[in-house]
Amino acid sequence: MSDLEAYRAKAAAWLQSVAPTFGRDARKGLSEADDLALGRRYQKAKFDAGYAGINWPTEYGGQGLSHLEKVTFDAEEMKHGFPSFYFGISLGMPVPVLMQFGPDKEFVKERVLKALQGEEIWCQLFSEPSGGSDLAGLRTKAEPDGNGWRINGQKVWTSWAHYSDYGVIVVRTDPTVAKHKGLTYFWVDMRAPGVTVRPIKLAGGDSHVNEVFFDDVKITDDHRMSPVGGGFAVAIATLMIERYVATDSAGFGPHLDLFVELAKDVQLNGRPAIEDGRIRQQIARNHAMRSGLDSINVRARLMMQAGMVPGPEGSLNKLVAVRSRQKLSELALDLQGSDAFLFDKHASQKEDWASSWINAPTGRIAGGSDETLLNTIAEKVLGLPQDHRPDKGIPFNQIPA
Amino acid sequence: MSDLEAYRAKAAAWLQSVAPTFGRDARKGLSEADDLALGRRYQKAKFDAGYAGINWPTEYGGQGLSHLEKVTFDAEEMKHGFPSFYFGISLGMPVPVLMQFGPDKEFVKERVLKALQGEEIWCQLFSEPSGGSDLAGLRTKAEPDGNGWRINGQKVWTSWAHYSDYGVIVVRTDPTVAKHKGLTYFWVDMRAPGVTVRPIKLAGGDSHVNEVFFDDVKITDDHRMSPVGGGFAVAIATLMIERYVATDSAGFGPHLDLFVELAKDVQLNGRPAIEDGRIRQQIARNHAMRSGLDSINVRARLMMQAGMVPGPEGSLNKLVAVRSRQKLSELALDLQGSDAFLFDKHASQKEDWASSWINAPTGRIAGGSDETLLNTIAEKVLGLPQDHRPDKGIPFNQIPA
Amino acid sequence: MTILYDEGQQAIAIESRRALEARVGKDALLPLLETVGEYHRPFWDTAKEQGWTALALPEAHGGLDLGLIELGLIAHQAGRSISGAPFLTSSFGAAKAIELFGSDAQKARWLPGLASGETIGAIAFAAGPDALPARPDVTCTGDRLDGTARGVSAGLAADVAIVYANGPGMPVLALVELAGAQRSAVPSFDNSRLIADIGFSGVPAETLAVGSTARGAALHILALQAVVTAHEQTGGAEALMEIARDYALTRKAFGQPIGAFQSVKHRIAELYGLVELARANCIHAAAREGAADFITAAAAARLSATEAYDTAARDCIQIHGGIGVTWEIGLHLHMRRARSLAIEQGSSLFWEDVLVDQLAGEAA
Amino acid sequence: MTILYDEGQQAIAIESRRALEARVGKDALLPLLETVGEYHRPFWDTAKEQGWTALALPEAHGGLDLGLIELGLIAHQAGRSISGAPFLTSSFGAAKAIELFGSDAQKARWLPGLASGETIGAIAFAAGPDALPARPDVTCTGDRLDGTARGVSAGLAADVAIVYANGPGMPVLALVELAGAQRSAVPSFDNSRLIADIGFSGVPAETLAVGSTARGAALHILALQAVVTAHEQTGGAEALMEIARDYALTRKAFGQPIGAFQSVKHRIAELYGLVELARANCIHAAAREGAADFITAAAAARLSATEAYDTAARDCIQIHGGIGVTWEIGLHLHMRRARSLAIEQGSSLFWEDVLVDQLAGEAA
Repeated sequence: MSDLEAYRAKAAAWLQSVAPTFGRDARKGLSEADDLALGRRYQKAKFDAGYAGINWPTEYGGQGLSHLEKVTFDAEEMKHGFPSFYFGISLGMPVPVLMQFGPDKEFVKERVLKALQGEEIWCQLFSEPSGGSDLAGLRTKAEPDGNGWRINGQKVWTSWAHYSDYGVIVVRTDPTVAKHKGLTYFWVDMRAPGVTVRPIKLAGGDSHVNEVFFDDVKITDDHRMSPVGGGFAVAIATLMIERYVATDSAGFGPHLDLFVELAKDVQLNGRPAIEDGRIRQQIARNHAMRSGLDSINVRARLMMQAGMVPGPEGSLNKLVAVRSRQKLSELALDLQGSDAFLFDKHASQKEDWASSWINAPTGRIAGGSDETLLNTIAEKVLGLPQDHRPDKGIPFNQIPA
Repeated sequence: MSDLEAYRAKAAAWLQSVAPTFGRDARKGLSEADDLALGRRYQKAKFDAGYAGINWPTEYGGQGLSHLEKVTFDAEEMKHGFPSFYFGISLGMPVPVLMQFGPDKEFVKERVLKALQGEEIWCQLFSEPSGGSDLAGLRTKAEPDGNGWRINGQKVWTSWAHYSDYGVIVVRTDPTVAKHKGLTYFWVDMRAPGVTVRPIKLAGGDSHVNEVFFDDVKITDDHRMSPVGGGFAVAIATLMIERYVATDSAGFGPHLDLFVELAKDVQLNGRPAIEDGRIRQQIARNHAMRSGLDSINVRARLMMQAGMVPGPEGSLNKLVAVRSRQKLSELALDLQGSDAFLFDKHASQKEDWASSWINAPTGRIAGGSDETLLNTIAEKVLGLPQDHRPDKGIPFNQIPA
Repeated sequence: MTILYDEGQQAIAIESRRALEARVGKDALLPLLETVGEYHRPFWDTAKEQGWTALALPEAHGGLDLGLIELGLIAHQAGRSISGAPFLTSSFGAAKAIELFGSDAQKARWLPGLASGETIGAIAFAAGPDALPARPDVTCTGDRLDGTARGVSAGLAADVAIVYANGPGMPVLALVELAGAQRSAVPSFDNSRLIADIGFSGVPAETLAVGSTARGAALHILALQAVVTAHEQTGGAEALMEIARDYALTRKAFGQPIGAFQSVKHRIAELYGLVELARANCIHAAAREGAADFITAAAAARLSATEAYDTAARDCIQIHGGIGVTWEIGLHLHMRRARSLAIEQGSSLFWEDVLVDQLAGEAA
Repeated sequence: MTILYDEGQQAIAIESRRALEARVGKDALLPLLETVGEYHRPFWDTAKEQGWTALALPEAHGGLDLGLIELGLIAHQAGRSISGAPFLTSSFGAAKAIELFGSDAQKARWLPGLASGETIGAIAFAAGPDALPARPDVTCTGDRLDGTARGVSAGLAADVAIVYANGPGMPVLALVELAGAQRSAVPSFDNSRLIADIGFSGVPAETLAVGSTARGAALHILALQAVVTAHEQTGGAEALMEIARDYALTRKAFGQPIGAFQSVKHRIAELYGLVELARANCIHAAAREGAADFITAAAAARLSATEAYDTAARDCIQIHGGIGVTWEIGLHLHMRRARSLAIEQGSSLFWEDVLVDQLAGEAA
């Protein structure tokens, strides 16, 4: 058994042992506040057991292991339905970026340790109402203010901002240059005066994302994490990290086995639906698509293990998997017919077809829309020309709104 | 029985009576030359029976009836597999345009009469190698030459040019103005010195389209059918006529009944394929699509009958019908399995699945590609913005090739 | 029957659109999603005032003697503005069952109320995925019903239901007054559909048809409802296509309206195509009521309308990006409605089979 | 078995690509479309010289003892340049049948010739649409075959065939020397596949397996061939995707490369996705030879590769516009090959059923 397999076995055993305390069943019926509290205790338990910051440097409280141990653990962890998603973004992007670009090492170390133990949560303040897929088009501005800066503007789609203690933010510090060149990257205290967080209710009924307003929020210059005007590079570095978070060939929806079970239970024209060619075709097509994504995934890990850089095909997962999850979920509801109406908006997207269906559009848009992903593949991988962009090279304050 | 129904009955009877002489069976095994000869005799018979130029003015030898009688006759005619397609383009666009824009009425009358009787064939010289969907980008030029013009350049995709006596052509007479503004419209004698016709063999194996080369072809100014520089408007008028040629919800492929028959004959997993959900789904989906197109078509005729202008939804037929015909034909071949290999390149696209499949790509491209049709709907019908066009308003001779 | 709308029919379309746009909006509909057992009363009041409830019913019983074409025009407009209750279809289905298969006494008893809209009707044929099950869950012995009809639209408000039940060795189409039935609300993703499980234990019922006649009758009622629903779905798809178009014209990215990007532009053009195909099939089907190919035409309309509404819901939201998935913008009202209408009266799977049975000449 | 290619495997890919690109081109392949009974001899000569014919066969019988992964790499390259004969797959299938289910005598008799490429093998399992029919058209009584195997690829050139025949009350997998059979050429849309109807009248045959064993054996052979073909299809799809990309970069319309229009750009990006999914499934399936889930992996590879090649053929031609449908540019070589490969060894309809039977745990 390889070291990695041994690691997987050990992790699986530990996760099994804490599942009763923190897992799916323990969470049933909890208010979101209680669920978050449970999540903080679970994060602390992971830290104590040596499963927090698995691939982070030990000097920051990490385990100093490789990305492989990390994805191995994540894959096992996913099975138990732990309340870990409150910390997914925090430990996924902002905190790693803080480690890389944070100016004051002592301060950084303190923050990272608290974040790893679930005491503090960080959010990522990028998107804006006017922005859409155009990150560099952001309008929130920071103006020089004494020895620091004064932030005014609005961010949106900020996950978990309503629970966050800190956030990383990109703002415009110079509107007179081309839009990519006038940005600067800071960290902010979400409790600072002038910061207002307003949750956004989503189509599915719940509210994990927020609008965040900045009214004359004053920060000192030691909050700056990039050169003045050099914020876009750090923002891109932040987004690159996302490519290495664990993928899911089910498109973060239910496993195909659940569809097969449904098709066996349900009768169509007096026979089990699993015998109907239309249903069989969807099962076969979705399995082929998912097994392809899984194989891409496994190969990427093996390459990393061998010290190679995985190919760009890794970016296909979100595009292909979420899109087909949406249609498969619709079919799963049609297949239940008059039994499909019964709806629980708190059911898990990974286990309930209606919940998977109603949240699928958010999945297709969050973290890069289908169109953005197709453009990225076409331009970065295949070398096709960029779209026509009238605003290219024009000073930001001269682009017609 | 309405007048139109009476007309239909009379036409059907006549077509039935000549079918043995000119129809499907009479054409079996004929060389293309003999088939064309038969076609000319059929066209003459139509003329004598009063079924040529049905909706054309009587002064030009037409019948002076409405578009409704025309499409009614066409629908009936389509059933017998007559050799009429040699004259489809000729009588479809160039000759009507000649009637509308031809300078010398006496000459026009003579030409129209010969065309209606199948003695002369006209072609339409629009597309060019560099052009693609960009008609106004054409490069063939006509320069002043004495009291006339001298044409040099190349046209392509010219249907039936190798059998044509005359053609209508759009050429560039002024490269120093914006590309739409420098075009002029002429008719040309295809037998004139300097005109070379080279057939293009298509993917299916046959060659109905041609390259046509013009080397110092001299024409007098009475060949001109538009003001100098006003050729684009006449070209568009020519294309508009196409919208009113008979549509076919089968995408010019086999009728769905033939697929149903196939699905009844063929066994899948020991049961008739017609019982397999996958096959049933395709039959149902294709029927729903085709019945929608048929209904659009019927409504358009009723509106014309009532003196109204049909809606733009008529333009959907080609986009939707040919695209789905392509996939249905693939499925029909898969469904025949090892029996699908047997291939006759001369079989009719309307009756043979392999022929329908291999010629489908030509159908999707000829007369406006899917993309062009989608752009037209988006811009002309829905008012969405035009694509970015770097060459807009730039003098033609300054557009980088 | 011509498929060109006459002046009267065009007037119905214009008037119903005006009335609905004036009184129905997302601000009223959003809260209903989170309330079980409520529907949008102004919508139904409008339907009653405007006489839509009486439109397609016989004059002898308080109806206006118009037909599917006129009711379809109303349903199309209701779909555009998202109807606030399922009664337009459910009461129509119940009324037609009584008109076509009921006794004079039954007509006199129920049709006037259904025509005025004071009485609400429901159709309870389905058992789970099967819109017309070989073995219904409800059994009919003598003149009494037992068992539970699951997931019945309008079930929470209906006074009378037409039930497809399992009789002695053969199916039965039964008329039942719901006063004596136990109803339990089904919390759903589209609560104003008033979904209910309806439990019967020895509830008295009257038989409308038995055996193969009952199945044929039930299929005919489903087809009539399917045509009305197809118009409603087409209206919803049309509204979404227009919303997407308008957003693509105003929303800018990279310095130009997103409608200038072909991925957005062509997607909307494809929606136009789906809407027009669905509309054409709807007009055709409505005009074929009573003809031999009515079931075929109804199935085609139902299939293309379901595809149009589902696709429009997916694409319109996708084109909006983040704002499209917010609760407040309310595009999910259409997405939820697209699904509930896709399931009521049988899913595409059911209608595909019905259509192919017709085309291939097998027994339905 | 790892799914990362080692250096030897990467060398095979590079070398085979070099060899094929040097000796195979459309100028040689186009005329073959209009000639019945001919194949591209330089392709097969190359395969023999390079030892591709021996690659996956046992060393004891003149093979190189390598496996599906290596043969798949060759097939991928063959698919890129459109292979000039079907033998790489057909002889491999026949050889594996003999290796796995034949006697020592049969192995000694046939494997060396199949390994050297001097002997050509064919597989005759299908009856029309059914790749593994419950009632094969060919019957096997005693040790003789009667009846006709229709549309057999490589049938015109094969020396030996493996036939799935209808034995006494059970299926039989039989080995037959074709010298004694009547073959008639089937003119096809892809003539270099050498399609033949093979007629047997009392032709002597040797039994390899009977009953359910025969069916399991036949399915296993089909799966092995399907993995090789899936690599070939993926190679063809990859080539088309690159051709489309290159054309979109050079061809201009409205003053810019057509690759700048999203309708073209996104279509090619989607092709990239289909190709990578097919490639990943192929690599996985090749590595699962001998494992319990091999049939499942083979079916997934086959389905995604067929979809990739079909879609790439449609879209690449569409992107080219008029020039794409000319005979001379030869894109129809890929379009025709996409269809013949989609049908050989069973269409998607067959593999969908095989896959679901595996996933749902029913009997195949």
